[in-house]
Amino acid sequence: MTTIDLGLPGLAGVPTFEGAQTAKDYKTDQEVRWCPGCGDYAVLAAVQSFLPELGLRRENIVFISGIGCSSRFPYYMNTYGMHSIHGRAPAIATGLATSRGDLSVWVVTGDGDALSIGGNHLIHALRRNVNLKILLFNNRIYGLTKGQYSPTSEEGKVTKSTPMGSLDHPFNPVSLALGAEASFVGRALDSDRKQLTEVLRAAAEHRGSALVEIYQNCPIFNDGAFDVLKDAGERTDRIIPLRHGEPIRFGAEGQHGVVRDPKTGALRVAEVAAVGEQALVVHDVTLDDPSYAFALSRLSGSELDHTPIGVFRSVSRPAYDDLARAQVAAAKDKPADLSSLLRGKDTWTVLD
Amino acid sequence: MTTIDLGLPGLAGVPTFEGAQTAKDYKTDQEVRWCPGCGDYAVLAAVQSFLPELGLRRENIVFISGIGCSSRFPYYMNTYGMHSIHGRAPAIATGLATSRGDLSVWVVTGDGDALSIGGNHLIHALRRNVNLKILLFNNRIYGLTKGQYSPTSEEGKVTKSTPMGSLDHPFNPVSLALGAEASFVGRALDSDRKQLTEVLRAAAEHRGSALVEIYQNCPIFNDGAFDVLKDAGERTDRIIPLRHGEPIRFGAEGQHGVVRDPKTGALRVAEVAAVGEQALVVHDVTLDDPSYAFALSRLSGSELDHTPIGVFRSVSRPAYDDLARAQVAAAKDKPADLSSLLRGKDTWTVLD
Amino acid sequence: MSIDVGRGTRHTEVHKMDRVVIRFAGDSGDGMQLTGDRFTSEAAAFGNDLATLPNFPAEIRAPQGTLPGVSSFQLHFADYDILTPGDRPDVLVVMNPAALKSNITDLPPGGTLIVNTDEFTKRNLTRVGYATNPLEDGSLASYQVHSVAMATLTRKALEPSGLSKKDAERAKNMFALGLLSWMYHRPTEGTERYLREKFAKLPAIAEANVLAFRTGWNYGETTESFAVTYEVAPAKLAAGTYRQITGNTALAYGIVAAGQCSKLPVFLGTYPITPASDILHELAKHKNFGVTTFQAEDEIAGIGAALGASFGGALGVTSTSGPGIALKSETIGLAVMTEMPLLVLDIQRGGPSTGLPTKTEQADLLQAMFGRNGEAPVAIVAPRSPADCFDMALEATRIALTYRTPVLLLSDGYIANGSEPWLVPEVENLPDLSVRFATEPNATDGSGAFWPYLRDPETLARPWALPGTPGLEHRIGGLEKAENTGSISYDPDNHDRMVRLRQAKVNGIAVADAEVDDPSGAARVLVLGWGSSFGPIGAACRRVRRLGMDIAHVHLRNLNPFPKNLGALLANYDKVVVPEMNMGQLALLLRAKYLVDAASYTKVAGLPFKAEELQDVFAAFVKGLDS
Amino acid sequence: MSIDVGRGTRHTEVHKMDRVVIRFAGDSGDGMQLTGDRFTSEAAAFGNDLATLPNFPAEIRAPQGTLPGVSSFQLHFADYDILTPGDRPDVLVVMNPAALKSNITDLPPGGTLIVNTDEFTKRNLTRVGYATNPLEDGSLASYQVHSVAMATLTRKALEPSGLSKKDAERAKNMFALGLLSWMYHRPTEGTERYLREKFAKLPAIAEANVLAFRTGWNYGETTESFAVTYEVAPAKLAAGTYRQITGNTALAYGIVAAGQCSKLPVFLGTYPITPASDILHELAKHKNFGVTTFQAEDEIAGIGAALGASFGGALGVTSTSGPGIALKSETIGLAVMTEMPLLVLDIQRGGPSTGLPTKTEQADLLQAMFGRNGEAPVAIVAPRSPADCFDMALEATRIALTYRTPVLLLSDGYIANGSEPWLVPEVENLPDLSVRFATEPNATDGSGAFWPYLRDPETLARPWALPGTPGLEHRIGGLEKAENTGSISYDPDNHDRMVRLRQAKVNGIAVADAEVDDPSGAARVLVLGWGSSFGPIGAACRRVRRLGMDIAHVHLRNLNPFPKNLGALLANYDKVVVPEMNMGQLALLLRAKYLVDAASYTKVAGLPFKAEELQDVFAAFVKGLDS
Ligand SMILES: Cc1ncc(C[n+]2csc(CCOP(=O)(O)OP(=O)(O)O)c2C)c(N)n1
Ligand SMILES: Cc1ncc(C[n+]2csc(CCOP(=O)(O)OP(=O)(O)O)c2C)c(N)n1
Ligand code: SF4
Ligand code: SF4
Ligand SMILES: [Mg+2]
Ligand SMILES: [Mg+2]
Repeated sequence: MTTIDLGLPGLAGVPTFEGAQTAKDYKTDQEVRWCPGCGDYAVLAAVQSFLPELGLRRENIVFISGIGCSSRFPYYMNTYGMHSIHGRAPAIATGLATSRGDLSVWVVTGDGDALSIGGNHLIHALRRNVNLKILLFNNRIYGLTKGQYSPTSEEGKVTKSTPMGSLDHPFNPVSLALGAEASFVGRALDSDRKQLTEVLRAAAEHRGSALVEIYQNCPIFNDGAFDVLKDAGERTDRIIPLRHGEPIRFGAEGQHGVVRDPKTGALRVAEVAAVGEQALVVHDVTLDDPSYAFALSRLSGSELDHTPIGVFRSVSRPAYDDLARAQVAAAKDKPADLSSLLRGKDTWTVLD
Repeated sequence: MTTIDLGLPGLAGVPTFEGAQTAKDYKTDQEVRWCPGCGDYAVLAAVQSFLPELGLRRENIVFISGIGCSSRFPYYMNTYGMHSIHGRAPAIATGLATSRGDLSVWVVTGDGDALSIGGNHLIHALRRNVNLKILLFNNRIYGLTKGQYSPTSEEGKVTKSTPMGSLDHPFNPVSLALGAEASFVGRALDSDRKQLTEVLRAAAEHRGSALVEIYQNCPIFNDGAFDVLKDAGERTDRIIPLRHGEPIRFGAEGQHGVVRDPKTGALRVAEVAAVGEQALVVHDVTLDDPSYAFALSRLSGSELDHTPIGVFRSVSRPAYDDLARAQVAAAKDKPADLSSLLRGKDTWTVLD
Repeated sequence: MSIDVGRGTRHTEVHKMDRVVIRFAGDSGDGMQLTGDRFTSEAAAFGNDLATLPNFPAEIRAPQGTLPGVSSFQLHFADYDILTPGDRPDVLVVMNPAALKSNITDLPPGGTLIVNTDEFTKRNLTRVGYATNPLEDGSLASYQVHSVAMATLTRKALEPSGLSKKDAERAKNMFALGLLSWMYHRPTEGTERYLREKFAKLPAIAEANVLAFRTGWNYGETTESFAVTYEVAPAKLAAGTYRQITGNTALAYGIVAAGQCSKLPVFLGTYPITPASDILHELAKHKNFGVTTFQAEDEIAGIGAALGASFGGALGVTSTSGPGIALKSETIGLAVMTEMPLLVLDIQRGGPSTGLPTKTEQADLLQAMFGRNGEAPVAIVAPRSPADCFDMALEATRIALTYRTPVLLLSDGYIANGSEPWLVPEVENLPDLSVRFATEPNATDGSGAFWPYLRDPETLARPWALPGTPGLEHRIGGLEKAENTGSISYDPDNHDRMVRLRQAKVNGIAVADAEVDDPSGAARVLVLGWGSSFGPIGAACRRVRRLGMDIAHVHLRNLNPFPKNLGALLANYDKVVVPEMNMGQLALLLRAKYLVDAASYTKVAGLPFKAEELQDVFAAFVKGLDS
Repeated sequence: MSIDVGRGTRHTEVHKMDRVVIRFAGDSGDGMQLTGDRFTSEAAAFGNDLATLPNFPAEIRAPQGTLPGVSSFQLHFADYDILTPGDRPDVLVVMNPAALKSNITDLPPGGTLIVNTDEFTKRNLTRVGYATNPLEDGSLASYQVHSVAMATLTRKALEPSGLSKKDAERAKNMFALGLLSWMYHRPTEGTERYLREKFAKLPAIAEANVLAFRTGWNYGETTESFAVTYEVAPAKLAAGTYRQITGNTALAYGIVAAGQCSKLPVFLGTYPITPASDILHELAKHKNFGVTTFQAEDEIAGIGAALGASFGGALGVTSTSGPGIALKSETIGLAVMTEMPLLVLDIQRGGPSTGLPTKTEQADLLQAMFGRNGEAPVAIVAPRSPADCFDMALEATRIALTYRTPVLLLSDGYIANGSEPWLVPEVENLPDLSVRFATEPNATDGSGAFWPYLRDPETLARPWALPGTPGLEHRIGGLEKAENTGSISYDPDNHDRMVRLRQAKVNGIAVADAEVDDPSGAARVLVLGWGSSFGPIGAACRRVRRLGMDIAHVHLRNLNPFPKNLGALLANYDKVVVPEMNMGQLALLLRAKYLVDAASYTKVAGLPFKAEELQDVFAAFVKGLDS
């Protein structure tokens, strides 16, 4: 059986495992060292329990991370792994994925790692569409260095490095990724295992770069950053679950919906009762033009008032590493005669 | 007279010059060393002839560049200047602009400089909205290093480093900037002095980061990359001039126009005769939500079939450097008593 | 409620001691750093000389109760001037089995061990690999063990407060502090005041902590388990006003002072990294001194922004550690070429690569010297103790501004987080560092042009002309510059000349002569150190001398250029020993420059040298010569 | 049309010479590099030994006719084995006044000067600062001047071709080549074939160039202005098949060969930068050898991707120059910590900072040694000539794969662009570099685990276990690793041990002994060099010997570790002289390690040493000892 048979084109070429696997197979003997209550635990558990479902050979999976609390992730995964350099995981993973088509390569990174020091490698991996699954743990703070604001922190944030409040306008990671030509972008919540697993599965199925932003609570330095998305009272009025092919509506009774402003093309939230069901935007992850997904990403600013969760975009576009391997394979039609390469065209001979 | 009186909020704080200035005042005695026919000449001439109109004190203008052919620019400008490091000009300029509110700081960069090695500094400068005018000379090639493909080169490009054709999907600089929260984005053509000057002036007037992508011909390594936008026969059917407040139409007789796909919100080109004038999208640079500008940026891919030219977006948002200076100024309400700082709260005294 | 905790009432034996080393060790969540800090403040307020050594894990909060999660704080206080936080504790306070396990080997036989017994449960013991309870199996027989159920006692004392069990037990570190304060006759008002200020917004928590603190004090006073208390008299230090200060704070204050002394705005462009981040945190508080702090997207942008600010006439500063310097090297090269003042603060940590972020090392010296492409000389200075960071910040600024050059300042994790009493300087006595900017054209060919690379004949510095100055418009950059005019030049001879001029400028920096500590004047062995090993080396030399041997000590603060008298000085001794927390980096430079057969003694264990260990090494060298 | 250009018919005097140095100089747009290349090929085909030195501006195409726009190509060919492209030309060909102005001072009195007069217009002369026409004002009297209206003659000859005037005149470089080919009896078929191939798609241009070439040849043959032609006989080189090769091509071929010899796919991750880009360009052509080239977004990503590929079992390679190494240092540190094979090719150029991108220098040695945080030793090798790049690529690969370490290879702009004849190796004779990957658990504690840091007792290398190997799943990274198991370890003693192990591994790399060139065996002065100065130093030593003095020469190719016999070798001589194109970097290492009072002779002018200059320096040292 191959990953194609499994319906996972994103993992084409990666050998599958015939036996049964459980989450335990993916755990290492290393003690997990995050703070009590850290959202990273939930993500780790989700990944460890979801990976066996993919049915891959464990030894053909590689986790590559940068530096940060979240970047400790590989130590806890009983696969191959590298805890590399702050911000550089996408670059290292690009080299690995390009030279080895038989591996499933995952990148684990934080909001500082991916968007501050590592911003450039991230956007280039996305535009190249290298076959990487990038899990961006966004806790909107630098955890490991003890609480400075990050590129996703809200404006005015008081932290150790900004006692009078931060001044930078934050990135919206989904918008940034779409601006960088990403072929797959999703968002998930650390605390919602089911939804997180769904997005991870969709990412795994995608061939090319898949960026998954995971809102992750840091109880020590930014506690409750996403509480409004978890609070039973507020949750339903804030979270907009995205389901491909369905009109976008949410709220306890599905009373809210997303409509397009005909004048500007921007999306906004409206009451279904007021606008009518047929006015709702139907979610479509497959649109080639990323303008729709981009508009969707603008529904939520850093205030989290209306926050789409799920897959924003998933379109098919050749993956860099596939193309690179294809070029090498095509070139092999030419014989690799080292001797004639070294000689070249212009030689002369000196006789004894 | 101040720059505010001049209607240039973007240059608030920069001292103005009372006498008359000409382009000549902005020329240095250094021999211009670009290749014959290089598009950089035209941009230099445009900048030198447009700057005097701003009426600033020449000594309060600074040009900071990275490395590349285009980055030689500062040597030819009789202002202060720095030809710095490949990709790092936005970072250096950020420090200068933040510590000196009385300077007009311009960044000159290339597609490799800004989008390859310097991509991260660029997107961070844009999100911070530092008061910088960034001129990105996009010739879709690495000129200075003699012709490797760049992050804006079209897919499949055969260059010295890609004899079998390049594999990377290019960036669309306008989309990328919008994804990075840019408050001002424009595009211009090296050969159209008038339009280029218009966009430059709008950039100068803008407070915050202004990115201007300038399509620039490199006759040596990528000759004719933008010929279709210059060719008298094709030009009018390809260039979409953007004029704030006006319906977007183009073509020799204004026969083409831009309309919105009601199903996806994406923009596309249509024949005015077929869709009717009232269906045309009215250009608005001031929309707070960047979704519209983003959709506009997607009209042209790297094939240049339909290429909007002009200002895509120009919205007002606090500039990082203004905020930073304001914080320092506000803090100065607290007396700066060094002696009491050094002593702190817990001292003890040893007597002789 | 009013318990007089300031004075003992029970009669206990009082031992007078000249010095004591205490180590608090517990879980990262147990507040050991705070406890140590407070005890330090009490000792300082009492007038002892002191030195401290915090030691904490790289994880924010490793799983509770595990070995990697142990955090400790060691402090040495004395009635005379001391140099190190002590090799080994006299008293070890442990809050849990993990802390016991990872610290007990440092406690010498006969040492005092105070244990919070509440955490010694079967589960916790097994977790760290104890098969049996060491409190019961006799394995601690060689120590004076005091078992105290600190958590229980604290919880009980706080029952009336209505705090939850968990919250109440969290105050057990204050119990420990109270107990130790009693044992060592420390003043207590400061701590109570401190707690009330710290928890001003949570008065219930404040009072609970105060109460826990008093409970600990009273426990010592009323139970009979502690037969002895100790007194360490105030130290006889030079007259003046003192405060306790860590290296990073002193460095930040030094930068603030440098801004004031030079009358320049300060611009810090940086990116967080352990153990340098606190410099950013501290400087961010002092915007009222005209200090701008910019948390950049990475180290490259941080130094880039600092250089941009320097171009505009600010005192540009950047701070980092570990791999951060590698990222900054390209821009340091640009600063060398453009000859602009720039301070680069490197708080060295264990390497290579990510290495040991929270441990100390002095292995960046050769990187500081040589870590750039081409011939790119920079000035290098290194503080030798926490308080010295202040002076070295001013020294680095003097060099940068006078010579228009980047200066690398090499601190390290030990100095950065360690603290010592600091004789607070009088502001009037700080040096004048003010700068003369260029205001006029200066060409010597009568052209009336401005030559940005015309040098000051004495310092070889080039003029600093600020944007905004009419008539001095000029362009600088990373390509080789023609002498004087500063135009781009590909001329071979010009390049050779400029390479030599840049080198000569740095070589010619005026620095103070090195001073020798050789009380007898009869030493044949010279110990040469730099940076944070000042304390242990100095302490070891004292010990060696106490053994009746002669030994000289020179501690370098200027590492590039070296003091002019160094060569002559080295020649005075029969043997030169260079102890370093690296593989012999200073030794390499000395050997190359002076062809002196300097012997390296190296240890790269992430911890400062112990005076004991160095004493043996030095004594062996002295004896080796004598025999 | 059939002109026999292969043989002269007019009777001219033929001088036999053993060596000639020719320099072609013109505007960047004049095709001087191509002209030089072709003449080189002709000389090579004829069997001369040769060496070349291209020299071109940093601008792509500086404004026409200006001094900065001058491009030149010097070539030395001889009937014996030579070592350098020659100090000064015997024949200088100049295509315009700028070329004359910037090159004439190198031509010794009596030298031959061939001038394209067409460009000597008033305007062009003024532009470069000639007040009068040097062809007319007598200032060139000490040279043998040949004025030839090359452009005019070419244009006239091509009139029938129907090419535009401009296109026709562009072929004037081929006229110059034809003329010189005639003067030196060079074979011409190769050039004609080459032109027809190069312009295969533009046959009109091809024929025009061939015609221009023949016209130049015929001009020499038929006009009487050239009374003498010269003959330089083929050199007596070792038997075998030769080709001409530049350093960058040889390096690229070496990498391809390394992939074949190790049976590993090659992965080059890189970012363009002068003068390293050609390695990328060359390797990109050889995908059929299993070579993947990745043009990354920057240097950091380039080396990162290479390291990622190494992790996956490829031969990871990265290439750069100048500030590129600074950017790669953090990742080199990670490779040191993770102990993975990685080749880092540094084509050194003039620094610091952007410096002089198209000029040569050897000033990155200390950066290669020390440019990383912490103790991060790497192996360093340096080719000594263009052809040696091939061997050194294999040597670097051997070290990287055997010892699982990053290896820095230091080439430079001179070697990279210069060319020489290369005795093409037989593929069968290339070394076997194949690797044994780990396939089984290896723990020595019976646990059946895989220990990624268990070392080979001989090499100290750790196992290389590839993703995809079942049972060997493991994690590596930049934090300090526990010995053997490779788990994260903050243990002080473990850190000290690992630092020393990493150092010991690099120190223990087996490298070939240094060989001394001391024909008489009586030398008292040893000249020690490294890298591209091999040619000039060797040539200078020959000259010194010809003057009757003894001198020894050792040229290092392994710079870290040094050959084991080096210390003993240095001790054999009374004086050691180290010529370097930097401020004395190797000298510093030698002085520090061996305490030898090595004398530095340095020149940092962006150009290789001249044998003449070194001869004087060396002779002075020899005489200094004798007196
Ligand atoms: C080159 C470099 N710069 C800085 C650091 C310090 N550092 C480590 S992680 C980090 C940021 C962590 O934030 P994030 O990526 O959001 O991860 P989190 O800890 O929040 O999961 C920083 C600044 C480093 N290790 N290396
Ligand atoms: C750190 C570093 N890496 C690489 C280079 C080499 N380099 C100089 S300019 C350039 C790219 C130039 O392309 P672009 O920015 O598009 O400018 P253009 O020359 O096309 O105007 C490169 C790769 C360098 N100077 N510094
Ligand atoms: S600091 Fe925050 S992100 Fe880091 S481990 Fe602790 S809770 Fe998690
Ligand atoms: S190479 Fe291209 S971009 Fe560079 S100067 Fe020449 S024409 Fe202009
Ligand atoms: Mg984070
Ligand atoms: Mg370009």
